[in-house]
Amino acid sequence: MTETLSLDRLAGRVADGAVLALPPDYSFVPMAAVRALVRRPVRNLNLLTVPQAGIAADLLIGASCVATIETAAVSLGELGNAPRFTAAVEGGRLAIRESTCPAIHAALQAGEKGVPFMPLRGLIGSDLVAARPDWRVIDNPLADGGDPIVVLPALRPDVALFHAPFADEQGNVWLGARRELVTMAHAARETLVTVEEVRACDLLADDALAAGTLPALYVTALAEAPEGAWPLGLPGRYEADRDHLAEYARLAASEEGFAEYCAEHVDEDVTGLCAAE
Amino acid sequence: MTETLSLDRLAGRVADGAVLALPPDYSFVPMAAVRALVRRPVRNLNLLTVPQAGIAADLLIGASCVATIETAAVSLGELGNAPRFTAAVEGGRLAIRESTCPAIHAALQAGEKGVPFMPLRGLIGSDLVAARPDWRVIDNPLADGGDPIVVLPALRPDVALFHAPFADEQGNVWLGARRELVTMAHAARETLVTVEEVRACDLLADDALAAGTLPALYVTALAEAPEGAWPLGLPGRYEADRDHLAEYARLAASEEGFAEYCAEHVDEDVTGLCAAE
Amino acid sequence: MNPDKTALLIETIAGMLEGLGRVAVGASSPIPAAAALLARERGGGRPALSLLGSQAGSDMTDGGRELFDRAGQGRIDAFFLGGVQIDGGASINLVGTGPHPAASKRFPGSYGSAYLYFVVPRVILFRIEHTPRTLVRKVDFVSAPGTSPAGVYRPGGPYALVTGRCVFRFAPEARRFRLVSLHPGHDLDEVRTNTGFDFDCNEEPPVTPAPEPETLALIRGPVGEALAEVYPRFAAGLRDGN
Amino acid sequence: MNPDKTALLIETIAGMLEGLGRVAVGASSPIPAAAALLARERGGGRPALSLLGSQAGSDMTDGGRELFDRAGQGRIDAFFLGGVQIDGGASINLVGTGPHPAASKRFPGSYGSAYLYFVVPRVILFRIEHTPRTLVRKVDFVSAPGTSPAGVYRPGGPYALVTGRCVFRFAPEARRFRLVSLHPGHDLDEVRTNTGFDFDCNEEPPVTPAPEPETLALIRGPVGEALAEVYPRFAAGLRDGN
Repeated sequence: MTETLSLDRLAGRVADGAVLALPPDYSFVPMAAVRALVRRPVRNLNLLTVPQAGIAADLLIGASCVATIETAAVSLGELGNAPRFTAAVEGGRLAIRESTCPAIHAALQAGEKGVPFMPLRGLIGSDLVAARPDWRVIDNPLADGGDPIVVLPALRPDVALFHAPFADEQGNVWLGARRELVTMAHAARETLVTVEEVRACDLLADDALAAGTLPALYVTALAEAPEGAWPLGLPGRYEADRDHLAEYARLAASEEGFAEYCAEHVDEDVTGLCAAE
Repeated sequence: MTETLSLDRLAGRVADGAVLALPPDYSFVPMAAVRALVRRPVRNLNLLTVPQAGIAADLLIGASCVATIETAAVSLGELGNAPRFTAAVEGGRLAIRESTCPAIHAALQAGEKGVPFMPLRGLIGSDLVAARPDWRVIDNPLADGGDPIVVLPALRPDVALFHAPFADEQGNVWLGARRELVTMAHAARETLVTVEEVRACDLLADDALAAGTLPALYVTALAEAPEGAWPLGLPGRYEADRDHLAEYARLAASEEGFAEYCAEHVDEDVTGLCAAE
Repeated sequence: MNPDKTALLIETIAGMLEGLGRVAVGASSPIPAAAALLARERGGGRPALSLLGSQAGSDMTDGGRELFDRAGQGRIDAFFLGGVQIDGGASINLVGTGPHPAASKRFPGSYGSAYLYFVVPRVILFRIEHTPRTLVRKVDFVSAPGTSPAGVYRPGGPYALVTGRCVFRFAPEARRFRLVSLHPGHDLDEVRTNTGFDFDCNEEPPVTPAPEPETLALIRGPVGEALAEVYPRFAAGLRDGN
Repeated sequence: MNPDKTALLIETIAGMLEGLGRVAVGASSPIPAAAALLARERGGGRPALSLLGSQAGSDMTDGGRELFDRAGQGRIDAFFLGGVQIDGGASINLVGTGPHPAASKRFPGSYGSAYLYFVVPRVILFRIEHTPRTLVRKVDFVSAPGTSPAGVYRPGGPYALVTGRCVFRFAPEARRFRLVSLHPGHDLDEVRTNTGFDFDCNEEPPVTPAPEPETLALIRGPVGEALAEVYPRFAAGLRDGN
């Protein structure tokens, strides 16, 4: 059964040292929950970005919550490189498992299907292959030799965490066409979701909504977090707060600035939700 | 660009000898198009049932349209075995590529991803493996030996054919949660779709509908075919015509009865749509 | 089948599902579906169910592969399989009798058995017809084997075989069935005569317990109601007690 | 960048997309996106486009993997890649400079390049900064190699490299770039000085043709309008001609 928790309790469900899967900036990013993780603070996370990440990963890295990251890219997009990620890698303080977008998607599909690996074209000759001893180049077993192909081990994150527009009271979560989150949840051992609101309805009973619904089976726990993607946008609901993101980029350029940013925007629960429990 | 054709023209797009993928009876079965294929008549089809089939496959087999079938099962469900399929296999007139539901899904996902194969657990020790020389048992390349696993070659059907509740004028097709059809269309070289109706809207512009929409990119051609799943039902729209299906089961038990059924229900286009072109 | 026998089978299977987290039931399986609904009714919502072929009972939104993916993820604790033939090693045949591929008698095909039998921890075999034709020494075609050699990935496999005459449990170490109870009105000689394979058993096997009145009330009430969407005629029979 | 140069680059890239069926453009790529829109405008709807990061311009409904799956299916004819470093063999580096993993300068990461570069037939490399720092003899980290040994599945690869100074085409047999035109105001010596790798070229390379007035009108009109959803500031600049 899906539990409904306060935001801070939800964040409490992410164990120190967990493999934590997070969505990309164009998807449904759980920023309120990420701030709650920083406040806690969670430690030694092994982040998996699906397939890339932005401010969410940068914030966790800057706050010393992250031990390793598996990613195709971390960036603030038009606002430039992710400053805390960049500093941590350049300073040798963050172990990075280099990947590429389709490899992360394919490895999660392997996790979703319960198979130990997934083949993927491309990759051969990239230094990624050398950087990933867990990837193997094999001979395509269905060819007559001479057709090398990479196989990727399945990914099964301990926790998938994302934000969604709404859920119903049974714990079914509406994700629309954001199916990378569906795969993430299928592959993960536990899935924690923040939502703008819980609605009194049955998402699976409506043909149109069911098509974009993650069934409650996969949802370990839910928390309400209005504007939970802020300062990122929630496509179709609200726009990104570009001024705030620019302020983050400016402040996070230095360690002191990052501390200042956290003091102002992270250390206090601006949503007030944990107090409401 | 997606073309809009008459039903018979759409059926004309399925070449003799094509590998034709069809949905299972619980999904969106293109019965009107199947009757049009029998009328044509198409010949030497290599059917791929995704993953099983019922009356659609039985009709094509009974009408001598099918050379081979790759399937996890063909059955009329509560109405018993599929009589023309059964007779054709027992009479040695139909070459059968035995499969199992998840193998067909996984091999289509390989086709969808452009990888040459997909691994799948289970299967080992089943006579399916012996019956499928194109499947291989390999040692899991990520284990240290002693972990046998089957790899299945990718499936890329020449044509995927199904029926859907509606499409928009751009050729986007709404499939709801029937995602086996999405994978089928992604994996297929061409996709032909009949719909209850074409609506003047943009399915991709609506968040809720987009989640269940197959983009026009994958849709080679469309035809309107109201009640195009009859005598099967279209979930959420109309129920199966159980009396008619029972009549089919009764008549198709013999070759003569099958001919009688076709004369009455297939040989004439009961929808009248081809005349309307 | 008489209503007492139907209720007995539902009760027997429901007992095997107690305490599980999630049970899936394939299409065209009214008795297993009723048993799963009964178990859920008694368990206060547990096990959760996925009923294939049901709109209201299905919570799948990722297409036909989702059941198999869930099973691969370890999210399905029990499933049901039948068999044109079932043998003493719990291998099942859903394809046909006689030499393959030119079967002397063809059946629909293996469905998902060749996979689910390996990955679902508790697979319950269910076949009402209990004759030497259905329960054979060795199946003509192995849709899915009952056991696998060491080294083959197999978290799942056969748990029990429920027929119209008796209940067998499968002993994976011995790779044999053991008769655990005879349905009321059936005896061991009759079962031996009608079973094509050897099996273990006590000299005086107990009788399969008949359902209590409270259970019958549940079957006629909420179970029948929930079943009506997918199996209207079967559910009507349950509720009328016939 | 001055508006003439922007329009020149848009025109140059658009010319490479003519006649193709479908072009995809990654996020944060306003000039390639404008070029793709221009090509579509001239081609009467062809090539079809998928603009990542755009709601209106994206027709993906299968999540983040769909772009890659489409490319694997052969449904994407052209794509754009950049590079912190690009070398003379068309290998690209999006990861960082200096020894890996303790990069002296870290960049975001390889994104989808290590895959798309292999399967998209016409990959256009685009990097405005044309200096010995960006165009190097050999990249420090190969995010994606420019060419592959025989036997490696590779229906795709580099087609051209467009910079702020010139246009190179890639010759797969020679595994080298060939300079095909110099942008107005740039000369060969300057390009040689600013390019860290050897390349082929004629003695007097032609000048990259500037867009015709009709093209400029399209860029300021429908192209700018379509671009405004994803790149509002860039589109405003286009429409004002600055």
